[in-house]
Amino acid sequence: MWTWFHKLASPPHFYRIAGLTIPAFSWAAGLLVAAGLYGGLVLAPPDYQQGEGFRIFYVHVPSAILSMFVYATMAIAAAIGLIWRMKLAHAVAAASAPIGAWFTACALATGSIWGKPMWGTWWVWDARLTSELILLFLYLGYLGLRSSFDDLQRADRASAVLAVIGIVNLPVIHYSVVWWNSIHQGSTLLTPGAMPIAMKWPALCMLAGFALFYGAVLFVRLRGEVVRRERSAAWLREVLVK
Amino acid sequence: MQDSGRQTGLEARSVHAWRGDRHVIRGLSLRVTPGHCLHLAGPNGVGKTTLIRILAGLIRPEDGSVLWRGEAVGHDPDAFHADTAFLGHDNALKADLSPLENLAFWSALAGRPAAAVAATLGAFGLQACLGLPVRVLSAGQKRRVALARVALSGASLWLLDEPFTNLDTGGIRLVEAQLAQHLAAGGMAVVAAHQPVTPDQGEVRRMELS
Amino acid sequence: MQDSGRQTGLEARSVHAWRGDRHVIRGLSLRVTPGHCLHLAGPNGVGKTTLIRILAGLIRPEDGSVLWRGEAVGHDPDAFHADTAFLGHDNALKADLSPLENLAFWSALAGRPAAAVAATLGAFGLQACLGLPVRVLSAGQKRRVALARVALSGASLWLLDEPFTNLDTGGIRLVEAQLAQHLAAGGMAVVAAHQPVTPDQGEVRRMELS
Amino acid sequence: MTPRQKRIWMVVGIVGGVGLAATLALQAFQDNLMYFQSPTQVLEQPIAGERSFRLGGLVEPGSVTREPGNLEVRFRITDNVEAIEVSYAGLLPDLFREGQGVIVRGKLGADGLFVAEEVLAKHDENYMPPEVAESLRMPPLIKQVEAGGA
Amino acid sequence: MTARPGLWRVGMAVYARDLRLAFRRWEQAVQPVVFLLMVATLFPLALSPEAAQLRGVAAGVLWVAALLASLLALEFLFRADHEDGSLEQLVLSGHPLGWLSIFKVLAHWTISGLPLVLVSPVVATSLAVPASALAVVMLSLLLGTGVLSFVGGAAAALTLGVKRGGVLVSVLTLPLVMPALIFGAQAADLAIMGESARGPLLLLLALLVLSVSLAPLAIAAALRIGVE
Amino acid sequence: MTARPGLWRVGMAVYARDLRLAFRRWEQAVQPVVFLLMVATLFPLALSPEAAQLRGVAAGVLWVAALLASLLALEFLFRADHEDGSLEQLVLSGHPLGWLSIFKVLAHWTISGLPLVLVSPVVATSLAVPASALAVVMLSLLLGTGVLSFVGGAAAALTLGVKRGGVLVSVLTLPLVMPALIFGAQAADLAIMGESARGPLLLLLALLVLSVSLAPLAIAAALRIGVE
Ligand code: HEM
Ligand SMILES: Nc1ncnc2c1ncn2[C@@H]1O[C@H](COP(=O)(O)OP(=O)(O)OP(=O)(O)O)[C@@H](O)[C@H]1O
Ligand SMILES: Nc1ncnc2c1ncn2[C@@H]1O[C@H](COP(=O)(O)OP(=O)(O)OP(=O)(O)O)[C@@H](O)[C@H]1O
Ligand SMILES: [Mg+2]
Ligand SMILES: [Mg+2]
Repeated sequence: MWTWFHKLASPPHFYRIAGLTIPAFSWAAGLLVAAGLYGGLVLAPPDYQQGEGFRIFYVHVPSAILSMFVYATMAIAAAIGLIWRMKLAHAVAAASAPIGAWFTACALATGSIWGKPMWGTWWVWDARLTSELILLFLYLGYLGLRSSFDDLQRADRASAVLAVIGIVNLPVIHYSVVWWNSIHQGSTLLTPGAMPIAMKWPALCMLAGFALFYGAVLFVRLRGEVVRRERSAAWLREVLVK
Repeated sequence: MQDSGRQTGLEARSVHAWRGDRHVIRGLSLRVTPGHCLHLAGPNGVGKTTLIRILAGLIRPEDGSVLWRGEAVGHDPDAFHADTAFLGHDNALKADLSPLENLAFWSALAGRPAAAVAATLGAFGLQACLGLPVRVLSAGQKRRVALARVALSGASLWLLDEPFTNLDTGGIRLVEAQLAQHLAAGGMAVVAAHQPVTPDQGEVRRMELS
Repeated sequence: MQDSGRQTGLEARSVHAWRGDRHVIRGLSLRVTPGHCLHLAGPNGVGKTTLIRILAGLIRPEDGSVLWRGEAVGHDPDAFHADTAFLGHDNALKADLSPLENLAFWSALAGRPAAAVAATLGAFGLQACLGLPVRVLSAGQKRRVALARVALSGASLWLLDEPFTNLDTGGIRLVEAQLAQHLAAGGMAVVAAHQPVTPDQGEVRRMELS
Repeated sequence: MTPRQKRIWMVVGIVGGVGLAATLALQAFQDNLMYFQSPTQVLEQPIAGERSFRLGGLVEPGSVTREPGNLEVRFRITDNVEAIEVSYAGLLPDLFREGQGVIVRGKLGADGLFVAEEVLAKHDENYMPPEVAESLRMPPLIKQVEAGGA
Repeated sequence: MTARPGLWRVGMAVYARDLRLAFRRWEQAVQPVVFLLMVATLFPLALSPEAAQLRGVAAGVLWVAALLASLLALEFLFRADHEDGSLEQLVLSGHPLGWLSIFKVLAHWTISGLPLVLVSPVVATSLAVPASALAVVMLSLLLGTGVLSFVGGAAAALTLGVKRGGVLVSVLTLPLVMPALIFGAQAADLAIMGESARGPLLLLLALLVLSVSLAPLAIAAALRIGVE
Repeated sequence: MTARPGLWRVGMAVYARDLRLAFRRWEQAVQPVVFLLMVATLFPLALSPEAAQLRGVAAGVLWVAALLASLLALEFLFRADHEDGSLEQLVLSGHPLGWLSIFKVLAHWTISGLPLVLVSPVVATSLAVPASALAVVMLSLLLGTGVLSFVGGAAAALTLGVKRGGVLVSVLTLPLVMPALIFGAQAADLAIMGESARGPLLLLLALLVLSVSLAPLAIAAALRIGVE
């Protein structure tokens, strides 16, 4: 297990594996999202309260969940990079940040758009919404900090520290609706019986599709990162010449 | 000697370091034992500063290891640093404080008696500037204050990066005298310098980087 | 010579300057004429930097006057400065720009052709660092870039404060060669340095401050 | 201290700090730190008249009355224990209906009438097709009370 | 001696260099904007719900946030040049120092003031400012950030000899730009209320002209003292 | 080798040196306070008269002003030491870096945070905050500025390798201190309205404890990166 891990973490090996995974992930993501959209927009019945408007669920929920999942991945990768000084882990964190920032922006945008008709307002300063906004700021701070260094190693480690600090925000986002009286609803997917299966499966498809999409983009960006980091290494020249 | 050196001195084993995408230090090994001084020489940009900062533990080498008294420096860095004095290109002086106040602080951190500070500054020819704020001192006077900090530290290992910068000939002789005293007392030193390093006592080995 | 010197060179007449309450420069006079270099020597803190900054017009002397080509410098400082290159303890380089970009700016300000920049940097042994940001250069490499600025300026008068700081022996020889060329072409220089200044051409006069 | 001892002290310090912080936070949650308050909370410790605050709960079924000719709406907000009379003039969100969760912002007058400046709808985590809701007949009132008063 | 370059070329060289330095670290060039966005976010958080509702707060928040954002960037206008010795070289360049400093200030404004003006409609809209008032809000900020850059430039030059000048710059600048703040916020406020803002805008313009013509002199004098 | 000084002596040496440096230029130590006073003056000027009337604005203005004032000073927490090489020496001192950094942060707080707390009653009174609420306002600022110093210290340490860190420090710090701002302003607001502010104050205390126990670790890690 450990040797396998090390082998995966070695840049040349990773570069090859990533080359194989990217198409697989992309196809799977495309299919799942297509199925989810069809299921969500066409097959699923309207909601008894929100009517057709509830269908924005199928974009909002996966982006919101992914925004947190990507941050968690990023912070864990950053921690691994800090502790075991693994370059590939830093690369994962660096490659994840912009993707996560886009998911967060998307969750905020779709949430606002949804909030206007349902709640009667685009935005309120409640705990869930504010903490999600902080997540966006954290991503932006991370990106800003990274790009302020010209030395890659220092950029890696400084931004890793920030990523790890910011992880305290994740439980706040998730439990905000439990801890505070929030205008935002509680968890639908995790509450048994809160959603009939006809409405739920497209959501799960979308979620899986978004996750695979993240995986695919991550690997594409990672290959870029690896090329940038190893540009003087012999193996890379061989691969690129081929 | 070989074995006692392992146990009592500083050793670097096939150290590699990159700066940006330049492979600056390529598999360098060295050893410094009590009473010895290693003089790092070499043209501008060859990596002397990089090497000294690696030895001090400020830069982690990409590969290879640095040992202090036989143990990896990373094992107990605080113990290593407590016994080391480092002088970089910067003087580590507060412009608003006087030489006396500056060194009183550093010697408090090193656990040295405060009484020695004025005497050591005097030995470096700074009697006239003890109370002036450092900002008004001349370049050479500032360097002397920084060197007095090293002399005050009581550390066994001195790591000096171009200590003679801005010093007049009298200043250079002074530093060499202090170095001789340090080596004679069983101290060690690594000195990067473009000038020759010729203390009266102790043994100097020159290492040309390239 | 005496009279033509009056008309074509730099002259200081019984200049006095205080730093804080120290009377650092006491009635000093000097003259530099084309083809001549004045080497300011003296122990640390004696006032070399102060004097050079007075000559450059950065510090106004308490008393006495500085003349350029027979006229008080204060009369038309811009004309004087347009024909002067000054190198201080600091290098005046932007850490984020490359040596090329840094010097392109200064030579644009001096009205010099941009084409010469890369060649001059090359002459100072910096071919390998032309495009790197200055922040990553070694101390000696930075000093070389700063010296290349002076060589590029096309000014008749060079005022150099410890130009050899951080330079290796090759670097020192390079600077002396440039200085020789400058003097041979009728230029003038005032150089503060603790090392000897020995260009192949031009005449060097040493002035010991005390 | 050996490096090992140092590390132990560090861990002790951090765990202690985080634990203490958690305890304090738990203490804090017992006080009112809410985006909105329920009618029971409001009636238990009345809030000074001139201050505006948020009140949340369900629109009591059958309590909605509209003044003919203007936009003013009156309804009662309940948490199934207490109820407060609310008056509001303005556009209501689409989701506003009887039995629905709402959050209103405004001031509680001395006469016990809450004059709202803003009405937001709140809904719970339940989604279902209209037929199913119909067959359940009773909208998920119980759930909403739990969510609103938690 | 070589032909001296013309004043325009010299000015543009200074301007271009400062912009290049800023874009070398573009992520920092956008920071005043990010800062503005964040202050505009923080304020509603810290205000009680009823106060946050008031449109009257919008002009104030926008102006104070813009002022602070551009103050934060001010400190670096001359300090970096001072610390690395470039300022000495500029003083000794043989070109009029006041002239050079105009271009440094303009570069600073391009980096820190202009983007604020450009994002202000977004922030203003989020603070419930009606679309009809946006043009006046932008215009007031355009003039106001100009005043700020010039007046602040003089303050930044004065504090050169001092370490930790940051807060000092602010302290020196704030009282000087108070009139600009008052008129600017007033203009924005009038526009939000749907009235004519011509009076305060003209006053702002007058302040701008005044500071453009006087500040360079003050800056040049202060810089000469700073390098001594 | 000599006897190593105890941790307390070392910490106090660091604390005393930083205070001495600050008092050597006391006119700068008072700048955060002056800044606070000025922002608190400017705001009512920039607000429309109806908004300025509201006591609900007081807590917000006070808190945002204090936050910005102490942010401005933050940048210098480690930068000066970084630039003159002192930071390297601290890293190499052989004492736990996290420990030393606690005392640097405390010194910073003593200089920039504490005075804000001390003048806050004056500012609050000028903003029509009733006397009965002053104690809670001060307490909330006491806890809040502490959080700010520690969290901001981590941000300042992270931006060490970066030129023009100023705005970046703010950008990194603001989101992290947003919760403190929210609870602090809420506490002040509740007190102004004459209600119990126990909940938000407890949460502020929790945030303080959390940041005191975690920030030194982050700061030490960041400083080591900064000197590399
Ligand atoms: C700007 C406004 C909004 C923001 C920032 C936001 C944010 C979030 C976040 C961060 C999550 C993920 C929580 C977690 O996984 O723990 C989430 C989930 C969700 N949100 Fe929103 N939201 C917003 C508006 C809305 C609106 C208006 C609705 C519906 C009326 C809504 C419905 C949902 C639902 C159904 C979930 C899924 C809950 C689950 O099953 O886990 N959101 N939102
Ligand atoms: N990011 C980078 N990319 C490329 N080269 C770099 C980078 N950082 C540093 N270098 C190079 O690495 C070398 C570092 O040299 P170092 O400072 O150790 O030299 P030195 O021997 O101390 O020189 P000096 O005698 O001038 O002080 C320099 O040649 C420098 O140009
Ligand atoms: N405010 C002050 N009060 C007292 N003495 C001062 C003050 N400012 C400067 N000095 C002294 O004036 C002298 C200035 O020297 P200067 O920097 O010109 O020396 P230098 O000859 O260049 O020395 P170096 O060789 O070290 O560079 C120093 O001795 C300094 O201590
Ligand atoms: Mg070096
Ligand atoms: Mg000198």
